[in-house]
Amino acid sequence: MNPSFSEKNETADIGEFGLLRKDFPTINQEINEHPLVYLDSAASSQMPQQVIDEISRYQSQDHSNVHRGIHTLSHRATEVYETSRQNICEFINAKNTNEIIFTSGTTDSINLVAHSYCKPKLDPSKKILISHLEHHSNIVPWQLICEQTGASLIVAPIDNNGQIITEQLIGMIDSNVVLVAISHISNALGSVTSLNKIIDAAHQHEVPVLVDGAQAVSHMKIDIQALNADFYAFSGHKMLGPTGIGILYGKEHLLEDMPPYQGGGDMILEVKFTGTVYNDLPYKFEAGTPNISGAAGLGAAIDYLNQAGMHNIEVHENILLNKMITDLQTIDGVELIGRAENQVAVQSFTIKDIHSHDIGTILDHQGIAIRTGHHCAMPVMEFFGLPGTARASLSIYNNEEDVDRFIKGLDKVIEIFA
Amino acid sequence: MNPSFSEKNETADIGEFGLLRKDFPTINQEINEHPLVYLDSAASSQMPQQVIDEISRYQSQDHSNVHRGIHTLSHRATEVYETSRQNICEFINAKNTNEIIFTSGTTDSINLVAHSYCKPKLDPSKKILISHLEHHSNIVPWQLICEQTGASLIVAPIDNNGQIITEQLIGMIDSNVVLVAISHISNALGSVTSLNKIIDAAHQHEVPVLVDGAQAVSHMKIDIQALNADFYAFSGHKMLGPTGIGILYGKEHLLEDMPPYQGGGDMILEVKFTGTVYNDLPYKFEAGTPNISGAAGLGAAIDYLNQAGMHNIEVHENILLNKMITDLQTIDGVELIGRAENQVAVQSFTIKDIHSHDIGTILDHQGIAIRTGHHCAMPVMEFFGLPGTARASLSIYNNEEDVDRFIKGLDKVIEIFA
Amino acid sequence: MKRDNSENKSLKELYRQLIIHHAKNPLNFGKLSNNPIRAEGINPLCGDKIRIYLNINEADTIEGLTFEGTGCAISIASASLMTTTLRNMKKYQANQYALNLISNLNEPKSQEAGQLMMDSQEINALEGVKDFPSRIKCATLSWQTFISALNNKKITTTEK
Amino acid sequence: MKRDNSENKSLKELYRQLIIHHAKNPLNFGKLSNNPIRAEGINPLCGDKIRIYLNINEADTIEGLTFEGTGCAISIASASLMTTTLRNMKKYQANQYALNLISNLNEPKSQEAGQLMMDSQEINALEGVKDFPSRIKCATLSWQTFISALNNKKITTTEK
Ligand SMILES: Cc1ncc(COP(=O)(O)O)c(C=O)c1O
Ligand SMILES: Cc1ncc(COP(=O)(O)O)c(C=O)c1O
Repeated sequence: MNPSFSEKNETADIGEFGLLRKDFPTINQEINEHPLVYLDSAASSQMPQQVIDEISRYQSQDHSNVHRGIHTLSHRATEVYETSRQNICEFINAKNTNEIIFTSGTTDSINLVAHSYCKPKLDPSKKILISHLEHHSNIVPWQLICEQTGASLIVAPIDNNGQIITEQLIGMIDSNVVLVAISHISNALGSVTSLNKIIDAAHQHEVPVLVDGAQAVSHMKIDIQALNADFYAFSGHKMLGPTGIGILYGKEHLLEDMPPYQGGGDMILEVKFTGTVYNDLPYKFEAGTPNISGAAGLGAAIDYLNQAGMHNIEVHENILLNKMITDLQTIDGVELIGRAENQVAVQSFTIKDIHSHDIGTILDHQGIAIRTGHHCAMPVMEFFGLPGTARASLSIYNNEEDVDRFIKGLDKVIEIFA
Repeated sequence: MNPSFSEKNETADIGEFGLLRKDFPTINQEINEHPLVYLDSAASSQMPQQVIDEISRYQSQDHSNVHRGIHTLSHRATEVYETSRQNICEFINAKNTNEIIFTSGTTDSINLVAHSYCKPKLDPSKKILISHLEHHSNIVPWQLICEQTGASLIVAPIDNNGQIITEQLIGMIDSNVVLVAISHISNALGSVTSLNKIIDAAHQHEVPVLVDGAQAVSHMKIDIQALNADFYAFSGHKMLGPTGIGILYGKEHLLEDMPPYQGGGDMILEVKFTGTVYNDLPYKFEAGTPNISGAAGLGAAIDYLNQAGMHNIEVHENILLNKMITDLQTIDGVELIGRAENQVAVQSFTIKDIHSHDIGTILDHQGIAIRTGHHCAMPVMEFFGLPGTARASLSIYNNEEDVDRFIKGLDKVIEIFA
Repeated sequence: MKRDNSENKSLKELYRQLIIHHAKNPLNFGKLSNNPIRAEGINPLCGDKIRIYLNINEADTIEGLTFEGTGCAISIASASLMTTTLRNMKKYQANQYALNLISNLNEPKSQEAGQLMMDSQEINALEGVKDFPSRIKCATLSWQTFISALNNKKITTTEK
Repeated sequence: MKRDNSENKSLKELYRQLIIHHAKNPLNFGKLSNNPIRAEGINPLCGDKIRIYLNINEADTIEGLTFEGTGCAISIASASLMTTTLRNMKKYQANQYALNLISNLNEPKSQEAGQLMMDSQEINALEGVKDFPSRIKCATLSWQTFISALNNKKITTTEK
């Protein structure tokens, strides 16, 4: 389970960090006859061999259904599943495992809160407050329940640098706001939200805050108790783990009071046609057979991140992001979209008169993977009056050479359209 | 992707089928110092190496996010995901892939239908019809939406053999029934439902039928068009595939008319704060990043089942079930629970004066894994006046020796309590 | 076959004669009159269900303690042993005893031969579950339910 | 470096001068007056959006055909080529032509050198997408939207 570099080091050392890269088989391949440069981790990160192996190991040695069996494999599967929960609990410093709900991903986590926490509280006098910076997964669930109940979805504005205007957002909070739902880091622009101020202000009005942490967990240390968010949602596949697994963190007293979301096995203590007794936390929200191998993989991903050290990762990625921004600015016709004061692991940009899609294809042809288009954040694109952007995003396994290859690749793009 | 036996054979040959067993690494291990006898496939089946390898392969070579990227890995991941959908479509003979929705499992599939199809149609005059034989996953979602809307959940009775009393169920169908929701095969007893009669009768009243197929898909050939079910729900982990992935089949015209369930990325064409345009089928129901590696694994599991041949599997398991039933009846104090005319792959039983939990422990100690307790079907247990049963269930990899070891294991149980 | 000995040994530890005996003939099985305190314990793993009835007198002594329910040999025997052990204890003593037992059963087996888990020979018969992690909850269910009853919690589950 | 040749070749096939030219200077870009038939095509992959305006006269001939929207070089060039190609065709001819083109673009590249995909040299400039599976949708978007317009479907998506 050890990343392939020698030991936990408090100051990041890019040289040593570079060794991590060989843990990632997907990264170490040729694409279109070039060694891959993967700059699309904001869409989905790659898994280290340790995670892939742990999933195979679980599936070939320990698999069975959880919670419901007394035979050895069922016991082992339950251990794997609950150990992963414990791991996640410690990783974000939650108070206890009752606060850690396994879901299928960030989207599922947010929908759970929308239906179980918010919807019963909504009527036409009530509001849900989001920002203009959100991913569709933190917009559409609120639109759906607002439509169903007549409540209003209100949207805090962003500035030209692509940052939430914190004061304006805070000014929109009043006691008719049922929930503030905002991203920790924008997936389209990398902007970091000023969560402390917003959460404090919301709590002064006794309004809880859901944080969409999909883009944050693999890039910075999350201390959920210090942050004091009421709900925090994230996905395994954006933090070196597998797809199909995610987490909803919720404060225990809030989760306690919420009705179940989905019905099924495991979330009940007793089923009778005259009435059903729901299970305790966290099981009340985990209906049906869970994604056990996904939990195993997510647990292994967290072990990996812990070994690498979240502080080291932050420093490493920050150095690369700064280099990337500096280098991008040397290219004629490149415009950076999103210049937040506090920006993490992501840079969006356009090139004059060249559509982002064409940029993507020409880079891909050189083995360089970036994302192009609206990044599931159409309102952000609309704000900037763009059909889409090109976006390069970083993770633990990227290195300076990746940035150099990327910048050189852009030269070819411009050459073709010259 | 070939199972390890020579070729597709029309008549099952237990000898040759026995060779399949070596494809399953979980099965080929010692538990409590005995070679494992796994008789808990109804809770979760084991994966052949081919499935485990395909998941690893996908994760180490092709992983990226689907649908949203133009670079090579994103294209490959989308191919893997959509090829799996095509595979599933053919496996159950659906009309086209618009009818195949990826979910996280049977429970999720049923909840989707409950919320998107049924709930908008419910009021206190309306009813949902289930049977007394259902798994909690096909009870609790209906209880939840009936509570929320004032509709009634009505329950068709079962007989002493553990079979739905088809005529009585049919007699309960009228035009106020919004949906009939029944299992294809009972997980607690193995009873096969007379779906043809029930579906015909329901359709005469223009009532659609949801079939919980969790226990059926890996044991018999499903031809969904011949069956004419309106919805059909199943789970990857009960058909040699991984956890965290499942399917909702729905007739296209029904799915077309249903509002989305969860909101998020991928299920929309366009998001504006003034209104959102939903994506076409099947994407309308697939919010967020899907379980891509799970889909890869499920696709490989279907390849495996196809290679083995569903007919062969049926014959093989039937021979073993008959042997098991015959042998169980030779043991003093054993009572078979559930003696349906048409029974598949599962036998529940009790032993006089010995609690099922103790049976389970003593068998586990001999390396024999069975399930004990209520099997997430408490109403069935209540019907038989039992706190639980012991349940042995079969799959493709079981053989006669497994049944022999199991029967011998029960002798020891009786010896200890003598 | 060669394994039969060690295997039988730990199975025999689990299903000691005393346990089988209590399971087949549980003591203090039934309801209490006099409007007792009640609590229900559920082990969703296997559907075991235990109801505890409890009377505490003015001197804070457990005067009456019975149970009802269905369960495996371990949970029934454990409940039977619980009623005989805790009856006549002071409330705080009984609470402490139950907590100790639960925590002891969740600890690994003592390596030192002859060292007793609790001071009662009978109660120590429960120690056999330590080789059977999935059965520890069966042994602790009634004790946990007892603690819940003291704390006026109506339903307890071992599912954690 | 050794790879630069083959690599440039297929990229140059995709971005032929004709394509770049049409992308930079699209023909028939704009609205139609006279209450035309409209349809919108979306490629959710990249957010490309094309609106088609279409007039059909009494003789069932495509009289007017323009487009608007944003998109990559391939989708804009393809739309531009579509408008010039289909204008003045009979409705059924145009429909058939569009269907053919879409199906041809989705087929593997012909092995025989010199064999033409369609009979128009210009249209065959689109063939370069065949080496770029993820870009085929860009090339077919406007044609699909055209078919939708003929069939009175208002919104089309390539997401399949
Ligand atoms: C008949 C039946 N229905 C539904 C389910 C629920 O399936 P899952 O737990 O995979 O959602 C199961 C299995 O647990 C089952 O056997
Ligand atoms: C900020 C943000 N929120 C939510 C999501 C949705 O996550 P998922 O698709 O894993 O449900 C994503 C990623 O797609 C994201 O970047």
